[in-house]
Amino acid sequence: MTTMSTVNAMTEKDLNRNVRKARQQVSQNEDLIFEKSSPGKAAWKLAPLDVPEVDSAALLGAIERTDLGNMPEVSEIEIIRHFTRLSTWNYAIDLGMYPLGSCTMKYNARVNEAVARLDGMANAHPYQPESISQGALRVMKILSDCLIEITGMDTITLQPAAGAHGEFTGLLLVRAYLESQGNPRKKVLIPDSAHGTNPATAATIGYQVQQVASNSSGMLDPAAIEAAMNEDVAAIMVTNPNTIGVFESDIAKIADIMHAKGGLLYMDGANMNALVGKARPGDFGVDVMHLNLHKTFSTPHGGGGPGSGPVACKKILEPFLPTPVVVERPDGSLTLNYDRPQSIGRVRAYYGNFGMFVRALAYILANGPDGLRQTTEDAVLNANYIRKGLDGYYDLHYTGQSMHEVVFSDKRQAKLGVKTMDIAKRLIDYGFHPFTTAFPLIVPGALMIEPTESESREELDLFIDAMRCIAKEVDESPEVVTDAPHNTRVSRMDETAAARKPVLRWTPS
Amino acid sequence: MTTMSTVNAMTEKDLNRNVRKARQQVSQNEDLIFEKSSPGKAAWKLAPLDVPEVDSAALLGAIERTDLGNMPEVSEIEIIRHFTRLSTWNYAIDLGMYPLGSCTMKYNARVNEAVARLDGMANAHPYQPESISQGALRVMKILSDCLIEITGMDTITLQPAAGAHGEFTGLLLVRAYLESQGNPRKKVLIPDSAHGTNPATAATIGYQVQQVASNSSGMLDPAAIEAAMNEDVAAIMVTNPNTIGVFESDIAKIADIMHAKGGLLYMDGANMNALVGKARPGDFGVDVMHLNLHKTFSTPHGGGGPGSGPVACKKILEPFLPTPVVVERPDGSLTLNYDRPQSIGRVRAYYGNFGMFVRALAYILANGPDGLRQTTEDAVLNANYIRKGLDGYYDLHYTGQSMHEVVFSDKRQAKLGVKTMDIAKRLIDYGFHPFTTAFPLIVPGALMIEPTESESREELDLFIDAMRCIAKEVDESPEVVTDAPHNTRVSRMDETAAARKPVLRWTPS
Amino acid sequence: MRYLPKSDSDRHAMLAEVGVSSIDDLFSCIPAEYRLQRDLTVPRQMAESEIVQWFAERSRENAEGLTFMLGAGAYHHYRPIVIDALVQRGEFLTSYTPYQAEIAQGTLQAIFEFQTMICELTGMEVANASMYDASTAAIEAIMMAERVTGRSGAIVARSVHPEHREVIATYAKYQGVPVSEVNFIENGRVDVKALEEALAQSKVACVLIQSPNFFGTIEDVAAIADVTHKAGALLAVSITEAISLGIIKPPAEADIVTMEAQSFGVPLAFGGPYCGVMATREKFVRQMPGRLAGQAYDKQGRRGFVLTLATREQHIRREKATSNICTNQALVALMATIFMTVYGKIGLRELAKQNLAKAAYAAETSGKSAEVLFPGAPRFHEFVIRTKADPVEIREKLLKKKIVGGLPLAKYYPELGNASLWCATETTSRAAMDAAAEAIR
Amino acid sequence: MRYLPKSDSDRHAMLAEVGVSSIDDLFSCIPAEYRLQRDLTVPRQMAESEIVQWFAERSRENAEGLTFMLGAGAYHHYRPIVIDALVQRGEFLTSYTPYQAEIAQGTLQAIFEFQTMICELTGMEVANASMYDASTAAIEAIMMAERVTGRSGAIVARSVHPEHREVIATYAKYQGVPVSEVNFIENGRVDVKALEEALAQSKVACVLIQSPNFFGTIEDVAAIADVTHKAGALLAVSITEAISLGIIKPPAEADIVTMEAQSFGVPLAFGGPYCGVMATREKFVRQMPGRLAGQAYDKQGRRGFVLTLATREQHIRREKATSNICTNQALVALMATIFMTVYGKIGLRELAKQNLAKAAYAAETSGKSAEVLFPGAPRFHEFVIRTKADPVEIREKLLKKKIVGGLPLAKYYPELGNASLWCATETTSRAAMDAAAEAIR
Ligand SMILES: Cc1ncc(COP(=O)(O)O)c(C=O)c1O
Ligand SMILES: Cc1ncc(COP(=O)(O)O)c(C=O)c1O
Repeated sequence: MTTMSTVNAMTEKDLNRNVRKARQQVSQNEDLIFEKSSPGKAAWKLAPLDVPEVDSAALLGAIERTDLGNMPEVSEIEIIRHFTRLSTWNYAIDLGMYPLGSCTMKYNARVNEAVARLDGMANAHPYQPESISQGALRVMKILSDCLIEITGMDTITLQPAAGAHGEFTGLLLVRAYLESQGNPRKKVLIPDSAHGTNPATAATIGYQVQQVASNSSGMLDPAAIEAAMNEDVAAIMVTNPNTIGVFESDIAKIADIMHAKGGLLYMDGANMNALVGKARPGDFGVDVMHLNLHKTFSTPHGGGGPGSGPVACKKILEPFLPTPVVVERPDGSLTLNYDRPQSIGRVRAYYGNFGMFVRALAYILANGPDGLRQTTEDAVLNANYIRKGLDGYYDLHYTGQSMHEVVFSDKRQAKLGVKTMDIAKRLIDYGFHPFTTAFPLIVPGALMIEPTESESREELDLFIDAMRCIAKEVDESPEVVTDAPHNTRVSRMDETAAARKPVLRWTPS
Repeated sequence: MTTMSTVNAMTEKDLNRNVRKARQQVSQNEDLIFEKSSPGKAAWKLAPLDVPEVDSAALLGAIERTDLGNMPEVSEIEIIRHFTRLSTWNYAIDLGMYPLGSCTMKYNARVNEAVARLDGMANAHPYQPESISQGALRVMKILSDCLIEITGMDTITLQPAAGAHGEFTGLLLVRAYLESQGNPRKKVLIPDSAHGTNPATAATIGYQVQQVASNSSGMLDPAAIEAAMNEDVAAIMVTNPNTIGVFESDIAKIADIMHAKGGLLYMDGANMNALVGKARPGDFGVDVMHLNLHKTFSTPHGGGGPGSGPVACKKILEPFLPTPVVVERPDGSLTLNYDRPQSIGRVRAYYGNFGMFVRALAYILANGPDGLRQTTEDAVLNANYIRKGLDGYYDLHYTGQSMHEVVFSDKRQAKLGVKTMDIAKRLIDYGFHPFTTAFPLIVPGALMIEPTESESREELDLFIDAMRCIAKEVDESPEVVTDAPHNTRVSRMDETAAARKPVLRWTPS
Repeated sequence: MRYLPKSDSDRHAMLAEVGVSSIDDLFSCIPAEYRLQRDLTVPRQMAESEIVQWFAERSRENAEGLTFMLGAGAYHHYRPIVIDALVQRGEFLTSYTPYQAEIAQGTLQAIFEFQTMICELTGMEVANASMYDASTAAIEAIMMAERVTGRSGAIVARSVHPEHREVIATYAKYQGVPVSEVNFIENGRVDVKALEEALAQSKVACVLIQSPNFFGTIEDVAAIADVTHKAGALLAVSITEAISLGIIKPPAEADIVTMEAQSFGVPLAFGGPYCGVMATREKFVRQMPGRLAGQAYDKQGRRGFVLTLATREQHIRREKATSNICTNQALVALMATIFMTVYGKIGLRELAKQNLAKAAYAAETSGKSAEVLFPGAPRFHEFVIRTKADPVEIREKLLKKKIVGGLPLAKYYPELGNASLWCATETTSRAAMDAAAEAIR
Repeated sequence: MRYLPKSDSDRHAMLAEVGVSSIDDLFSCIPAEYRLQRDLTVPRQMAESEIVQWFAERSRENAEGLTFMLGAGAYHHYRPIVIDALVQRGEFLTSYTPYQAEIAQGTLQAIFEFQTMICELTGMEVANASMYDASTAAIEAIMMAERVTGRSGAIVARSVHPEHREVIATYAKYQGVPVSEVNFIENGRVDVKALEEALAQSKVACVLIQSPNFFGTIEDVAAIADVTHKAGALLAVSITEAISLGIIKPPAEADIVTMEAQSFGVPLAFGGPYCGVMATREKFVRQMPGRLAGQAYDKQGRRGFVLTLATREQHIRREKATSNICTNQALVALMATIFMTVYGKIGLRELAKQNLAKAAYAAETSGKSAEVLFPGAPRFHEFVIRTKADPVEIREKLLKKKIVGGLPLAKYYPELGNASLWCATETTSRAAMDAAAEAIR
């Protein structure tokens, strides 16, 4: 076993002796844009004004602004270089596998970007007359129809801006429905394996969160739910396949339990990449669910967003959908219907992240029924291939049959002082983005791995090889792992110090 | 002074202690696309055929091809990753300064790319009727007018595809003209400081090359030219400013010498970035010259091309211009005129690299007269700033007043066994692209540095600092320099072995 | 399927490696009765060329090449080309939330720059990495004010964008947040007196106004802040036209500023994705929703950036989080960052000034044949006119000239009669404005 | 000027550093009488928005949304979106010729892949990194054949693209290269007998043919190679429609293959930039013009690529170089490489087959009311018809339907009468072909 100082003395070559997927390359430094600014540089130019100039001081008086403080002044080439250099510091799907569990980092086809930028799509104003919005409405209608079919539900709203926003909308539908039945109820059941947005959303709507423990297999326990269920409970929020990547085989039974006592079954659709074309939530008892177009339907993550979180639901919830709703007129043209007296109201301005609808629909059209099914099959195959490849190297906390993702734990490595985050960081040296480490909470030290369908066997083999090498390093020289990453332009940041005295903006020194 | 083995033992940190502009970052490996291919993968799909299928065997018989050999079979995401990964191995203007002397690596504005991709520009067929080509012809006409004005010449052809092709075209004009005068003559005078394309072109046209020696200042010597000039000489090819970046102040005198004996003055316009808006070759006696739109007029180099090499000339040469020529009809519409009996003929199919015309014109419109002049001034200022900054560190072989570029020599460093190419390679570690080393031949071990106007003072300071640090390294630990680059994903390639037994294509192993 | 990097023989080999005989074995965990035994009824698989053609047809159905005199919270401005050139780089487009700082410094530094610029423009001390849009940012501001003040409820100006008020109503209803409205006076501004009285009656957490408001009128923020703060409430100011900050003083008296950054280089895209902004005072930062990038250093002392103060967020704090927001509008915020960088300190002001001039001209020419409402208070680039003709008819008339006219307001403010809301930006030509004035006649 | 990264104070500071008092001091080396004392007479500096608008207007003057039944060496094929997404990455777009291999491996590997694919498709052993276009590649092939054979002159088929023959004439004239032409027979193919006779008469270095030829007819390359080789000359085959290689056997009997790769994903762009290709046998490589990428290894034994065999080139060999070519069509070759990668082994064949089917249909429908010339020899996707009406009129008629009809041939082949050259590709809809057949009637 090497010691800390040995690591320091190890040459780059030694450190990277097993790294097959990456090397190091010169990488440009770049200051903050404010540090490059100087008065008189400019990247802008306006067309000459074709109307009379105005005296802004006279028009605006005291509220006129004359100074924009520290806003930058730079030229166009400096902007191109600034953001190009910054971009080269990022990992991306376009560069390699992104095995973030629960995030479904799949290929983002460039045709989606191209069609979203067509004049009539990109430059359509949300309030332009419907007579010149038929193309946009058609996109919304066909996407809605496709998503309804894919989920097996009865109806849908595209308005929510992301998954969490969809959860909010979906739970509001539940609440409005129950209220219309006389009692909105008080609680929402949430498994301990759930993503953080589930409890956070329930709280936002004013529901108390009652956590339900997973059973020893990490699965929902119908008996426990039965026990927790009563007339105070509005709904249960289930992720299926769940966050350990396993299909909740008792899902229909759980639906029955909920329905028997007047509650509803909400499904977090983050893991729909395991089901599209193979099984439909509407068929196994789900009443309402959200989809993440930025996961399952390939719209790009963009460094954190934008997303889109449509909510599909059963007929009983339809009257409560947010306004407006796209409907077809007898002549086949489309219109936005605002006249929905029981609606929960709007959850955001306009109609949702329309640009993402275009991209998601382009994805569906590129796939068709056969492609969608094949995609799901490949996603599940890939996860199982990784599971097989890493079995014996990492501890499988729960052994249920994996679907689109597999969750290991750092149990073996933790004994040697190496945590999931260390392994994640070392994976960076091997040319990969790490897996998800932050959850599910039911797996201590989780390594949550979701390859998606977008990885070739070659890339998976490199990943498995890297993970095995790291397992070996943990045995032989754990400091190499706990000290990682070594090959990046910055090493681990002191996050504690950053949070203790947060510096959240640049100020001139 | 460190020894070779010391270099090997130096840590990355030691090696890069003075490097301010760059660090190292993980960089993805990537095999050849053929090595990623496997039967059954596909990135293509055709729309269903809307006409009857054909029996290709019946139609084509023995010439039907049924097997495309080792052409790759890969999916779309693999293509995106393949070329994205490859791209990250390149340096580029978008990443930083590209001080290649004679190459004018300036900012390539993105608006140029956008307008070149407009439907009517990108999808215009060269043989579509003129009635629906007026936009394209207008672009050619206005660009021609601008370039004529900028060069101070009388007329122009946009047909040549690059600088060397322009030289060819220009010399052909000379030849055709002289021929029309009764004698095409035999020789072309070319200074020893000229770019390799000049003699190569003259040879292509069947002219003998007579080299004229530069004087002790690296300048053309009117007396030497006078001596060389006679009725056998068709023309002299002068680069102005010349390849050491100095304005040939005797240029008008040289024109007179040539004209007096019936010869012509050809100017290689590669260095027009020193003159635009400040001086016009047509005014100082040039008869014919080419421009490089991919240098002076900002069309992107694209890893080696495409370029565009318009040839501007005086009235006497106009009858000989390649066909067709854009002319304006009385009604203001534009037409292509093919009826030019004295024309040298075509130098390529269609009308030239039209896409580059669009970009170059967009550049001119973005600048206007004031911007073009300021651009030239900044380019010259930048070169002089570097000259000042490196004076005393590197040997200035010729001390004439620099315009847009400055040429040092490795004289001092060569004494310590370090050559210009070593310094160039070490500059890579410092986050820069090297300067030009291959020429001018009149400067032994040339460091030919052209910053262009696109560099900020900050970037120039980093460059000067890097060059000074390297000069110091040459003194203190030359092996660090002769062994460079150290920070790249590959180190120096064995070019000799590569040329001895060339492997010019992949073959399955 | 052309996105899938596998041949059938890869699949077979992998199945063998996994130890199953067919792919369906991997789906056997799904009870048989729920396994779909048929093709989904979605359109057949298309070639890329067909997809492009299909959307191009939809695009044409949507009409192309329009001039907009329509704003109402979504504005047509020129988008510098560099924006799309840069945000389409795969390293930005296809990267995830920058949790792994060592390979996400590009996104992190860009967010830090975004936060800084938003602070500079709004006069606030901290800004987050983005919210979904201005409407959800507004309700988050109210909820945040509740956390900060420990009070409940808000008074919202009726001159706030009607759809934003609808969103607030939706959120408020189910959370038991009492929300009341305060009306505007003849000059289009908030009725400060009425606000003062309402504040006296109920100890609300927050007053929410919009400036420039829905009518394009700039509010007297200082006066409103005064009465609000006297009553112990926080003032949240919503800005739906970010360009206005180029020439109008930021609402520095506010406690929270929310904003729609769509005008900063984001396509109209039929209403989204846009970019919500939230900025506030440093002392409130721990009650703020959303992601924050902060400066940090690595072991070698190199500066970098990380997502910080995550204990506010759902993935750490779950039901006790400040908000449930997770995915935000990162790439759109990057567009805005690039836009702000292009125009910068001087250009943003000049741009805003052109907008001011264009709208002044448009209002003046329209005013010759229609009544310009809300006189006596300054406007930015929108204005309301009352016409003899039904605004819907005027719209139809103008559409023939490819001009999209003002928004009829009857639906939102029936009391204003034949009123419509018009907008002029640097993209609105004088010819279009003259045509509009003509159509109004 | 917004591209220039300097403020005036930067300029002043730099001038001071350089030690001059004004910028004009740096231009004092230019004799005063040649210093321009006025503004250039070029259009005024425009805003980016104006530039976009100006070119959009030119684009519309050019007509948009056309269907092409016009080829003649420049073909309208669908361009996969990934091409522009990738070639616009700054690292490809804004990099120089890859002389510095350590920071140009991306470009170098891509060239190596291009060379390999061209070899695979053409049946040759080596290919260079690109030539300007097919026309200049053709004359370079002739000059190369002269170097290889030590002979002079060429026989060129009259069915070679007329403009290519013009280019050959231009080059040949001033180099004293004797060039003669060989005619075609009724089936559109080269008159092999006449060729044989011509070869017997003069010991030329090269025979140049095109296949598919200008009429779309596929030549009998084997037969031509036979007579050519017997006469001791080299056979150069030019291919102007690269897609044809998907379904037509490569001219493996040739000694040099030149090609226009425009069909491989390159925009029509009113005639350029396109991508000339040159491929040949390994034994001739040192006589080949243009850049070559070759495999190499670094000290650590890592595989990479370099520009190699540079001693053929002008920057080393000057007037003794194999050609004066320097800048080539690199980025366009990259487009072609990506296109070939997208379609690949199977897709290229299927694509070619669709083209074949489309053209067969078009010829058949047109043939109902016009005479299809050159029967009896196989065609790819172009065909010549002789009509009653003047082809120029037919063109005008079709243009109203946004269809660009066939090229009138009178200018090039007056003996063919009212002949015109038509083309159908995978982008030509049946509706367009039916409309064309209608117009011919
Ligand atoms: C299981 C699960 N639920 C919900 C969410 C929240 O979705 P969003 O980030 O789109 O708001 C996520 C996102 O990571 C998730 O993985
Ligand atoms: C001085 C000079 N002349 C001619 C050329 C040749 O131009 P091109 O590469 O466009 O053919 C160059 C190119 O580097 C050059 O620098």
